[in-house]
Amino acid sequence: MPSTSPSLHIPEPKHRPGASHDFSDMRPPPAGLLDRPAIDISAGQAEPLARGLVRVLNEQGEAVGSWDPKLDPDRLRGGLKSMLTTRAYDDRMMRAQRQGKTSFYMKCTGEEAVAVGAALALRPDDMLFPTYRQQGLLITRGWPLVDMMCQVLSNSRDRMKGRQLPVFYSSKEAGFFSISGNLGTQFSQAVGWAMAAAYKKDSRIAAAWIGEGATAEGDFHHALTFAAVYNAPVILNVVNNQWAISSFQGIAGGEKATFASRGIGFGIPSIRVDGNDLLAVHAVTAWAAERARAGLGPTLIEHFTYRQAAHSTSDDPTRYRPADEPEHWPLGDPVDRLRGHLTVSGHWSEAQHEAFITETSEEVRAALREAESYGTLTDGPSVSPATMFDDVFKEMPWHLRRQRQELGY
Amino acid sequence: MPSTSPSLHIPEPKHRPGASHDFSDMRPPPAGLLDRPAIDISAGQAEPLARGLVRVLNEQGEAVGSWDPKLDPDRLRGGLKSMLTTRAYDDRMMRAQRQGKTSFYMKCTGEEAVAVGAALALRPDDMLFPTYRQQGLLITRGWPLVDMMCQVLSNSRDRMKGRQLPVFYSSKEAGFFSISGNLGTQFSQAVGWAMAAAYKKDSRIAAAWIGEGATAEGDFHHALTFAAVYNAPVILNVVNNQWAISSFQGIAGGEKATFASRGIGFGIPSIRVDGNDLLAVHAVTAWAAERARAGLGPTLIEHFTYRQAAHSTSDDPTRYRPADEPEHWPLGDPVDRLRGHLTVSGHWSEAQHEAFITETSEEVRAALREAESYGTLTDGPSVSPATMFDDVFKEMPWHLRRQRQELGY
Amino acid sequence: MPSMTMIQALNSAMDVLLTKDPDIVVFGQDVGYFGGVFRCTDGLQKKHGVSRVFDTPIAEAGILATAVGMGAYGLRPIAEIQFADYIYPATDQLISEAARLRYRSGGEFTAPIVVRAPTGGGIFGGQTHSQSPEALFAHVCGLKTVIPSNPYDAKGLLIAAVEDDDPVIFFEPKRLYNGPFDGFHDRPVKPWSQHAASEVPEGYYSIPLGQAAIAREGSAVTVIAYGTMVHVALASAEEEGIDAEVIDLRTILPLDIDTIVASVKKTGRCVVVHEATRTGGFGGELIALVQEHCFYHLEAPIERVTGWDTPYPHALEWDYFPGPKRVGAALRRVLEA
Amino acid sequence: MPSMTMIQALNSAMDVLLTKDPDIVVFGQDVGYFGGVFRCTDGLQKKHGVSRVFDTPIAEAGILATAVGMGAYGLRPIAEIQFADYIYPATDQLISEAARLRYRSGGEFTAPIVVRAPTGGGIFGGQTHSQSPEALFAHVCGLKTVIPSNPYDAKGLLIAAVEDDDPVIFFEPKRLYNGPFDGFHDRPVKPWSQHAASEVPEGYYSIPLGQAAIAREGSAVTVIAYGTMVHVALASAEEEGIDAEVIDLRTILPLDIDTIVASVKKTGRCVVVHEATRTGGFGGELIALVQEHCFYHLEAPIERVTGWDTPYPHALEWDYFPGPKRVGAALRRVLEA
Ligand SMILES: Cc1ncc(C[n+]2csc(CCOP(=O)(O)OP(=O)(O)O)c2C)c(N)n1
Ligand SMILES: Cc1ncc(C[n+]2csc(CCOP(=O)(O)OP(=O)(O)O)c2C)c(N)n1
Ligand SMILES: [Mg+2]
Ligand SMILES: [Mg+2]
Repeated sequence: MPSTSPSLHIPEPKHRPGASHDFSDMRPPPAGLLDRPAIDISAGQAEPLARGLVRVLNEQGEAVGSWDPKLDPDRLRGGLKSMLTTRAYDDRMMRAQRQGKTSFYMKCTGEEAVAVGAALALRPDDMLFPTYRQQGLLITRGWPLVDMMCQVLSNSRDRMKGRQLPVFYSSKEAGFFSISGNLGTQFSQAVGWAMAAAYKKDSRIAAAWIGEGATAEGDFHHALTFAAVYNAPVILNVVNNQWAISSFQGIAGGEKATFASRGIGFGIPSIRVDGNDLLAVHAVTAWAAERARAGLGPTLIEHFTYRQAAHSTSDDPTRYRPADEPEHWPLGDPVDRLRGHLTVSGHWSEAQHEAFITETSEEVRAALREAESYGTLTDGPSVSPATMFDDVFKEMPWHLRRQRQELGY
Repeated sequence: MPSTSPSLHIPEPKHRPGASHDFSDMRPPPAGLLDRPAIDISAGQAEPLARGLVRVLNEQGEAVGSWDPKLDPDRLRGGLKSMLTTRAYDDRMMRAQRQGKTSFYMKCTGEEAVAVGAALALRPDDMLFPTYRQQGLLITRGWPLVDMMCQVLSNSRDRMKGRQLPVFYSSKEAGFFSISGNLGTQFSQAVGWAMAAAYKKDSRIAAAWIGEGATAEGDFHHALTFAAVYNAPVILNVVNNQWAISSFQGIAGGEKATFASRGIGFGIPSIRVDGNDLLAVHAVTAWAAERARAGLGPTLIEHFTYRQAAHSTSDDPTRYRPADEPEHWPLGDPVDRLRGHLTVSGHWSEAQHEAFITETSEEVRAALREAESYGTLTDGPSVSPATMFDDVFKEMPWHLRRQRQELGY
Repeated sequence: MPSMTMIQALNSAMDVLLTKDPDIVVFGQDVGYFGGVFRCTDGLQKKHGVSRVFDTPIAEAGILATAVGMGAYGLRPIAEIQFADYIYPATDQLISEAARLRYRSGGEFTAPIVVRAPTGGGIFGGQTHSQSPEALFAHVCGLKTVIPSNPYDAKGLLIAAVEDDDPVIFFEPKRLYNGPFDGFHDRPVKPWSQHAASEVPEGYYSIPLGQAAIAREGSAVTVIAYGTMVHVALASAEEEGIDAEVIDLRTILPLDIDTIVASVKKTGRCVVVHEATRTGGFGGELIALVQEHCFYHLEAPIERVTGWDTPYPHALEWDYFPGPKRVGAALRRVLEA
Repeated sequence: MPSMTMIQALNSAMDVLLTKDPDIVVFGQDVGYFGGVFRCTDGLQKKHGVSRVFDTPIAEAGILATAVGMGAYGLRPIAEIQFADYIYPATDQLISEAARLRYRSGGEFTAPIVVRAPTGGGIFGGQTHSQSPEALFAHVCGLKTVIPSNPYDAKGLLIAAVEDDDPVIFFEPKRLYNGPFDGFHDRPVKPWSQHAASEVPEGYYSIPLGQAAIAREGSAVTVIAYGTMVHVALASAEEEGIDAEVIDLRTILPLDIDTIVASVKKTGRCVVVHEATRTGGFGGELIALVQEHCFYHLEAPIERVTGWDTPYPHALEWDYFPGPKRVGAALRRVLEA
């Protein structure tokens, strides 16, 4: 018995700045340990998957166990390319922010496999309800980097007309729902979209993402409840990257149970997966998608990963966590791990990798050159202030017309 | 595999008016089957308790198994008396509403053991955050019926000054938190209260109640999250009485998993209990209270029971459920079951019971006579309209003073 | 033409819509088999099927999120919130999501949803079944807010709201569900059947959002009202024998400013009436606009008659309700000023 | 006396309060070890302990519910909402619970809580880090709403708010955290150290809620403002060379009506300024009250200068912000009317 009289427990991470990282408590189970069950499994049967960790790539870089999605080398190289592009894009846009070309940026470094693995496993017309850290979805779907950059730069070609904070992308064509600044809201909306698809007997499914921190919002609960009640064809992803700005995952309730276990209590089969293992992410996503498309309803997936970078360009993580934590994350880096796998299985070489990196960074550089030609937040062409009054309503009512005139347009 | 393509599933109860009741799917496990575990059990270990059903009284009325709280006959008779008083009170106040003495009333018929059993197991100064169906808590704590009636009648002695809808009691002295019309809100507030108690190293704990329907609200999720994170000394009770107005519990997510299982996913030990078995309710409440007081944190309890009466005086359940359902609830009636137990164990007789009933109804009648002498909603003394402007703020600001003058006071 | 109560008119509107467009679905607490606690959806599930008219969990934010997701898919959901007092848990989905989706996505995603909710007091519902929170939503850009005052308008406006491509909050004055209540709570209850606006076509018609109606022509003073208060204002004018022009806003956002301005310029005097609490209520906005547009025509301060700045009390309901006596007194004050 | 920024002044207020009263606790997202995303609670956890200044899950409704429960217990919690834009999920706990608890329990239970939230734009935060939702809360009876405009007031008002027995929403204009921003975004940034109101006593003092301040005396026109807009109004008066009287409301509810009325009766003209969207904003209420109390003294229509009725756009922030140019133009119009 840990205590003999009530006292207020405030969760705290093991170490703070000044101390060194310590992941000694974390003993990730070996790859291949958990089996891939039939898709019509019950929530109760899924319990070991929700408490455990599905892993495909072992320490040697081999794909092992029944969860191995057995992707052909081309697809794997495609995944690697998408992850590298995402990383190069992040680095370049972060720099653009530092150069004053925009106000804000958010990287997903270390979490690339979460988005890229899922995008590879879903159909191109499945509907995505992401957070701000799944730019990899758009990139994997081949959405133009230039378009994304125009949004980040809030320039004259920004389809969102400079209205949204950088990285709050939206693309109906890419099946990528408008990102909200209000955490959590997309999670339950995705369930509504999936219910609509089921109502229309559409074979498309929905997938949503939420940070482990934001699982505390009511929207998470509503998503699980409605998805369970109406058996919605939706994949509900929790990205547990250990941090929510400065709060470690214990503040979101991670000390007592995995985030995947939340789903079991609703009767939703749930799985925790090594989010830095693209093969594992792909496999569980494909399993969940198969379930949804077969009319078996929702799946909750917790992606166990690590936010290597700062929360955003406004943040400095060395103020609240050991500076050396990111590089010691026991589950490694998703790019290195996939590269290792391709190398071990003889489908990749150092030279190929170098060429890939050069090519990718050239693509990103060229895209940014083009995007900047359409302006940046601070320079060059920009949207007209008159557009500020559009799209509040489909048709502009008199009071907005009058306000636009007041502004001089 | 139940289905091969997504389609919108809308949960429906097995039978509707016109058809007869059908509880054939429900096979309650025998009393005494589940063992009472140590209080420092983990959530995972509690899983069978959350899926199962803790029962103490068997079909013969005997108390069996390790959950038997072994209450002495006096306490049991006290419990019976509280349940009978609650029932008599409900009947009388319902009649008062029908007679036009107030606008509204809500009975808890069939669920008396849920409140009475808990009140017997808690300390008198533990803090209660109830819904509108736990009048049994106040009655068991010996709070004057006259005071409760004055609230229901919105009369001159109503401590809430006629402001609140009938049955929205509040008593700081009785440790009974002001009932809110907004479902769910009290559940997370109770956690805040418990956190405060823990912060002050107070040995009092909090207990909260919520209907199974209202568990869908975000407040339920926030309560579980905050209770788990801060290890709050709180007992979180879900009263699953099968109905939320006209919606059966499947609409709240009861088709797929028990409501108690929700807690397991947060790492909260959780139990489902036969809510019509006062001994079982007492036992699990006492267990949870012991846990909380020992600093072991929250417990979630689902009380499996049945709402025998209409939702409220505004409702007619024969419009949406078989008329004969209530009398066929497989877990019986809580009053009958406790009476049976007392009888079987030789502590009760038919004559004693009759006397109890006569006495109780006389007490209720006398109380109502007194309460009515202070007025009813439609007749006799009432609060002054001037009081309407009090208690919006501690001190009345100018605009309210002015409005009071406008009204002529 | 059949005579309908407001409940029947709303039911008829949804029936017509469900019949016309398979992309319309109706959901909310108790709206399915049971037909809603006020019976507005009575019979619709039976007629149109369980997957088109169905019950939801008790989670207003979940209901709204479902509507937003369905709207983004391309459906036109009608969501019921059981009482306007219970809309608060859904505020974020309404304000941050439904209202802003078109704007923030550059017009790519929209939320063509309607949120129906019974509003107002007069049924001894106490503070949690009597509120009128319309001002909160009128302050949110991207939402339209409609409040009908009679069966004919209710049906026509609900159809227009559902066909509108923007999110609409549709507040139904619950005290008007069964009859045209004029605030004289001690007089016999009147049924809709005795009121002209209860003649409601069975089929399809719509009333454009954003257009007020002149409920009574007059030249002495303009009364701006909506919902239940339209009937109270009319009764006050009759009782006091004052030649008031009573404007029924019907839609509070977008507002029909032209009708208001024309009337106040004509009468030179104005009283604003609403049941919601006074401070920060929509009356403030109306007064601001009137004085802005009609300053030089105004002959007296604009008065407000409203609910008091307290919760809606149960037993003192009729002391709280801004009834014809209070409206009448304001009319007299404004005329005498 | 030390010179403090608004952040330091708020930090000092909480430090003083935590030291004085063991029943005060501070919590919110990232407020603990890290000290808050705007650093307002920097160092407080270290000094006062983890159980007095701590992080919370990301659930604004949960945070408010915790505060209400703690308040009912007898503590005096100070809860931080990371941005005012994220207060919406907590609306129900604020409006239905905190604001009504005293009333509905006949005074037995109370919620003596303070909710701090950064408000307003000017930092390129886009629509979800720039909102000014004060009007929503001013419409709710039972809540007090405070918006300081400088370090000295911020500290004194926060202390008063925490000592107040009613729930208080305390909006902190984030653009003023580090300097007295007057709306000239293209001019060099000024630090608080050059402003008189940055002289803040280290110890305890409080400023009563409900009292406005005259930020500038004048006789030609009254400008009613609060938060950032006080500085904009002052700058406009200077730039235009107009003898404006600028009222800094400090508390918008309860409102200091006497100061407003005295000023408008003196000047006969009035401009209301706020950063929030116009329609349904608190400006409407102010205008309604001014015309009600000062009708016969008014020589021109009261003007509003406000944020437009659109979400706060990222790139067009300065076209949205009601800066000194727009306020100046309104002042001229009102004087020329
Ligand atoms: C409703 C709401 N509350 C607070 C915030 C402020 N905020 C932005 S990101 C963030 C942390 C989110 O953490 P997590 O959900 O773990 O996602 P991650 O950043 O790790 O991807 C917070 C608190 C917000 N955007 N919305
Ligand atoms: C936030 C909110 N939404 C809706 C309602 C309307 N309402 C009152 S009681 C009720 C049903 C509650 O069912 P349940 O939680 O199962 O409790 P029970 O009545 O069975 O005790 C509903 C929907 C409400 N009071 N508050
Ligand atoms: Mg995170
Ligand atoms: Mg129930």
